[in-house]
Amino acid sequence: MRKSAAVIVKPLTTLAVIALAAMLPAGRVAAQTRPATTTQATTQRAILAEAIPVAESLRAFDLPNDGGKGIIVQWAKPADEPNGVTYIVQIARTKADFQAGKFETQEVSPSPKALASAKPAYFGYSDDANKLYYAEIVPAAVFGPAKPGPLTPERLKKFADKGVLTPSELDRALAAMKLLPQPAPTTKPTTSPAAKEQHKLTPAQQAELEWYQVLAAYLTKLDGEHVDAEIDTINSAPYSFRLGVKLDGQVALVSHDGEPIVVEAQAVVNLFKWGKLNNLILSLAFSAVVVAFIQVAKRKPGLFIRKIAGLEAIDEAIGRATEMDRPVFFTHGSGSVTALPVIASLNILSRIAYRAAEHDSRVRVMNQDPITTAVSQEIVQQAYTEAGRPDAYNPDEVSLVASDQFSYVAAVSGRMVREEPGAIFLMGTFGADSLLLSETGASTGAIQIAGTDSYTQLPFFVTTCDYTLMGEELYAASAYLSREPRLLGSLRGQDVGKAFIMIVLVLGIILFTAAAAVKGWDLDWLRRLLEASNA
Amino acid sequence: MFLKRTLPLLIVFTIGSLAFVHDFIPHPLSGEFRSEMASWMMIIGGFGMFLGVYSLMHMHITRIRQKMAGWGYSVFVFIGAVGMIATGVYGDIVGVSKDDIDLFDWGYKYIQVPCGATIFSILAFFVASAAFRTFRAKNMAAGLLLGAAVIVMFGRVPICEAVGGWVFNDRQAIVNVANAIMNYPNLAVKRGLLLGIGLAAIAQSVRVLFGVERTYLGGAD
Amino acid sequence: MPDDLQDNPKSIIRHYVEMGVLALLLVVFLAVSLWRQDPLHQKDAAATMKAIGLILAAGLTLTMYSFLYRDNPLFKIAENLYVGVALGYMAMFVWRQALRPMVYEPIFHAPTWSALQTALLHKTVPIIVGFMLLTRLSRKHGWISRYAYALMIGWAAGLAIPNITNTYILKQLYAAVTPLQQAITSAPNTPAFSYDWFVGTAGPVVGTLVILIGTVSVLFYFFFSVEHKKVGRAVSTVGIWFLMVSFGASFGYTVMGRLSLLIGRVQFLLDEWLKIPST
Amino acid sequence: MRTPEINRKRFELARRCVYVVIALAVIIPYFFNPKQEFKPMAEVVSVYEKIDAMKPGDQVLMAFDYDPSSEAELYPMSMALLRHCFKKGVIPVIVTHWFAGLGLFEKACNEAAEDANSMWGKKIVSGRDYALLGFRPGWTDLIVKIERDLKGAYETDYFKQPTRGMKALEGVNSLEDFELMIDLAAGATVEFWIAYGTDKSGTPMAAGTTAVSAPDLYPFYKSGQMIGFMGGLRGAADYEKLLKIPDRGERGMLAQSAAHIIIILLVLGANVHMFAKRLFGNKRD
Repeated sequence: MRKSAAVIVKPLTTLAVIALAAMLPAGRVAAQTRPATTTQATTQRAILAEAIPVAESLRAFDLPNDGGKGIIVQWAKPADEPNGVTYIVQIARTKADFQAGKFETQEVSPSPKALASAKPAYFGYSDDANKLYYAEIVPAAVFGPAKPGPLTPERLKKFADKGVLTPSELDRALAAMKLLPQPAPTTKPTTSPAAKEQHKLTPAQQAELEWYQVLAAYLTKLDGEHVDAEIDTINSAPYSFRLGVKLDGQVALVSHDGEPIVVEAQAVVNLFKWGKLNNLILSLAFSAVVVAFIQVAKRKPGLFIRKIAGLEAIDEAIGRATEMDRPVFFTHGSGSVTALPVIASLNILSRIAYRAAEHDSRVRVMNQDPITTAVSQEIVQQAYTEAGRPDAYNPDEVSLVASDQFSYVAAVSGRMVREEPGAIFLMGTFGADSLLLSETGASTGAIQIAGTDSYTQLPFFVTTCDYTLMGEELYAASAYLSREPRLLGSLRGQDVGKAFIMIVLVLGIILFTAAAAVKGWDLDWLRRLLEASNA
Repeated sequence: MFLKRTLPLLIVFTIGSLAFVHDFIPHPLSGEFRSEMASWMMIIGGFGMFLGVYSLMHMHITRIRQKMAGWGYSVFVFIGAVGMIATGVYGDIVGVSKDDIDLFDWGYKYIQVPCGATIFSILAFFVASAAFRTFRAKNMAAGLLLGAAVIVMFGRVPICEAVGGWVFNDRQAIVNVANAIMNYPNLAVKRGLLLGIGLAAIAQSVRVLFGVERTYLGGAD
Repeated sequence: MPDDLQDNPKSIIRHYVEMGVLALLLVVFLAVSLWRQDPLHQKDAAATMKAIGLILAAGLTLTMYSFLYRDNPLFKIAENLYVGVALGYMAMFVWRQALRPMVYEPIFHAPTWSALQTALLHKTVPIIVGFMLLTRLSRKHGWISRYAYALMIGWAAGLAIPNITNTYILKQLYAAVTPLQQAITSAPNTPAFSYDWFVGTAGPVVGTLVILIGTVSVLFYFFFSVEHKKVGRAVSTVGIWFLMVSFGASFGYTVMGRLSLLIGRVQFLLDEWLKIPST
Repeated sequence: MRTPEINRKRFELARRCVYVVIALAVIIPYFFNPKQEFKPMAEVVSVYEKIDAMKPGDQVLMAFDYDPSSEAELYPMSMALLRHCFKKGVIPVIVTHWFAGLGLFEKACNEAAEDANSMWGKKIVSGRDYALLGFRPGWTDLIVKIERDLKGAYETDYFKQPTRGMKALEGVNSLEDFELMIDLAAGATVEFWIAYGTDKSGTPMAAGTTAVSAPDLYPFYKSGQMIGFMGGLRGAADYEKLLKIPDRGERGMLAQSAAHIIIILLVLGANVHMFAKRLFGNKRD
């Protein structure tokens, strides 16, 4: 009765100790464990014997997909894992070091996080991964590189020997070093002693001290680079590993014929992140589709695009502005000429300017970006020429009004209120200016047509404008109007991408739901295809 | 032609492919390369900002010089800019101790901060008037827009918990509905848009890399 | 006088009345400010400057709001002053936080000869490219800036493809296909049709289906290669409904944000300018 | 469609009436302060718990990507986060993409340090208990650089002190060395940080945004790319409530409630008016 109670209570206390130990620095662990009594020791030995993993399952290998930093040690989870055991991985530089006792230890407490299934990037998604434990070992974290100490005159001389400092620089540094404030024993809360000390220095000395601080930072950087190099050397060496189980201070090693098994491995610099293979394939496939459709669109200009609501409204709005003898306003919002919606809106501008020139109404283009202004001027001029009215083009009507978001808003709003346009087109990239402009525009009574892919701003356009080209509708509209192959083709390419995504979504949910019902169906391949990983 | 068009496009393709490829290589040197390129871009970006400062200054100086309509107001731009730069440079060269008044900070704190915050806050009025004017349940779509807006608006203020406790005997009742809107239909739409934006952005990058898209080069030749 | 007042006597009178009201308001504002802030009787220069600063800030705040009634000269002055100060601040910070620490100091304040060599090795190319970017300002040599653009845009485009595939496509796709399975496997064991069952089991399952339908229909709405007829029309209508719910939710959420901005300004005016403590 | 002159006059009148009502709804609650009960949202709680579980000396990378115009929403969040960090002894390392906010960030650090001194008697020193690194240009490139080499991106901090050898930055030089990354953003930087930063390094990510972009964060939150976020002033109020230091966030909640109710009533009133008109067949309009 008492024995069985001990079996239950013991692991619990051990667990608590482990939890404590995890919070404390490693060195204190030994102090926390009490020596076990003889009867407890025998039970523990029995438990330990149960807990020792199968010897054949112990393996060590290079951590895949990394820059030569880590080694993985893996072993099978014992079929009957007793409570309270911890796995320990002993790491030594050579096999012989184990005998000499020159090894370091890394502990792994059993938890779902320690299972191989927690790292699908290395072990996949199959159920087998739930039967494996693994430890990721970074040798440099175990056998840490020597830390460079603080800068001393001796270390400065060493830097000088390496040629980092010239003799005169060394002398200057040594002199400046003497100006450093000496660490004071007491600290007053109001002013730091360093600041006080510095007040006493002459300006020349102050300058020297500042120079010394810059130098110190530079030398620390060199130290850091040196340490990095050392870490690389440590990581790239071969290492030996032993595995054991620990219970309340007692350790049993995985052995074969009484001899602890030692496995060896060496971290290698890998050249490809295999976990990102799906990313590479998808990126390349999608890129190929886009490029292919652009080529198709160049050859066959009549690629189909569905009708978009709001396009007829453009002509209607211009017509109405003409009727009322009011100008047409156009703004690109805050994007630069590299922004996707700005490029799309430039195509629409070309169409609007052409129509306006035909109807003999004025177009005002207001910009926030100098380069967009220049491009807009070219486009409007060309549209007027194509409409046969090159003389009607006035470059002052396409202008930069401000280059700051809110002053731009104020300037455009001011013009809207004063000139009372008949139609307002807000197409491009918008931020908080969207509602400021469209609400002011609405108060002038103009027809407003907006188009943007700034999704956060769409709700405001939808509520205040007569028509809104939402997101990709803007690109589609611009492709539809301009028949530009690069836009048409890439739009078609994106549709292929969307179709693929829709299929994956529907099929994925069906498959995963089915897999949850069927035991042993892990869908490893589908997870590998979809899981984004950086390894 | 080669120097003005072909070579830049070649650079785009080369540097873009390098950036792409190095994302898949775990080798430390590849990381070094990315890191070094990022610092280059940061420095170039610093020069790019200078471009913005210059062109705006230039614009206002031209306005004042040519006495364009409203040029008087441009003088204030000039006063603000020159004042800030002068006090800033003074602070850099002479140095301002903690007890002195740093006019540069003063200008920032009492002009830039209140102006920026105020102009932005005008949106509060606009949002209210837009909601008042346009939220009418004329059809299904408008009704959904209105309903979702009202529920979320209500579900995000503390008073709805009091009302929920009073009406439904569950303080979280209305909050839960608002959260459900955010977590399900809103999430669905935002995810759909995100996937669409993702595809569009990749397509754009592909066009840039292959030199199909070259608007950013500007100019006709 | 604004250009839109031609010779209409009515609007000229109105204009003068408005200007008079504006001047009156200005006087009231200054009187209140002197009373509450009292910049002339402060203990030191710093306190005086702070009082003046608060008056200025309050004045600018109120002036900005006057735009809600109508555009006016004070607003234009305030707005242009703001643009100027922002510009000056930007110019100083381009220098202080970008060019000085990244370019000027490593080279001109290199502590040693070897540090200078390292700096030159790492900074020469980007500095040259940076200057190439500046040629954009010249009509004649603007084309040189293309190299800088080519470098920046090529780099950004190349980086974007794998990272966007990762963050926007793969992560979202994976998150979108797994939940139904999770909802079933992780569902708590509760009696069917009880309150907990609705919250714990039915809710997430229905929610997951809603997400699936929403995502697919929204994607389909933005599908341009086929005409939206019959089934397609229905699906895209559902897409629009989802969009509208989401826009409504965004709008509702945003109302909160925009109001917070206003609350912030009101707190400033009442608390710091008028010195009325909040309860 | 709209526009006859009479309609426009009515439109203008309605607009200005709404403005006045909103202004009153925001000003009046300032003079009242009843106790407001609310339960913090789950998104915020997870951010709070993450920081609360950290050990003294852990570092958090905070990107304050906003400027004075969004001060009202994001400054209270910054204050709450900084206070929490200082209380726990967690070291915030602050970077930004928006130079125009730098003065604000300095002010926030100073205020939070004073609070820490008065509330918990802790002396907070720049460079030891926090690091204000400041601004660098480059947007995504800055993130790419920080993801690998923080001290390379910032050779010196905002106060011109060298970052190498700085106590607050001991043991961190790349994004993965941080326990948490928080972006307080007024723009699109959250997505940049996810795509080019935390998705690559695996660092847990949280965000605080203006209310306008908060709904856009749900996909990232639900997919686990983000552990939580704070949306708008309500997010700040929730955090203040969890931290038990009420400030501008909680103080603004009454005004927020009042104004929201007013807007809802206005909208519902307008709808009732519309339906009534439809029902009783008003010929005009």
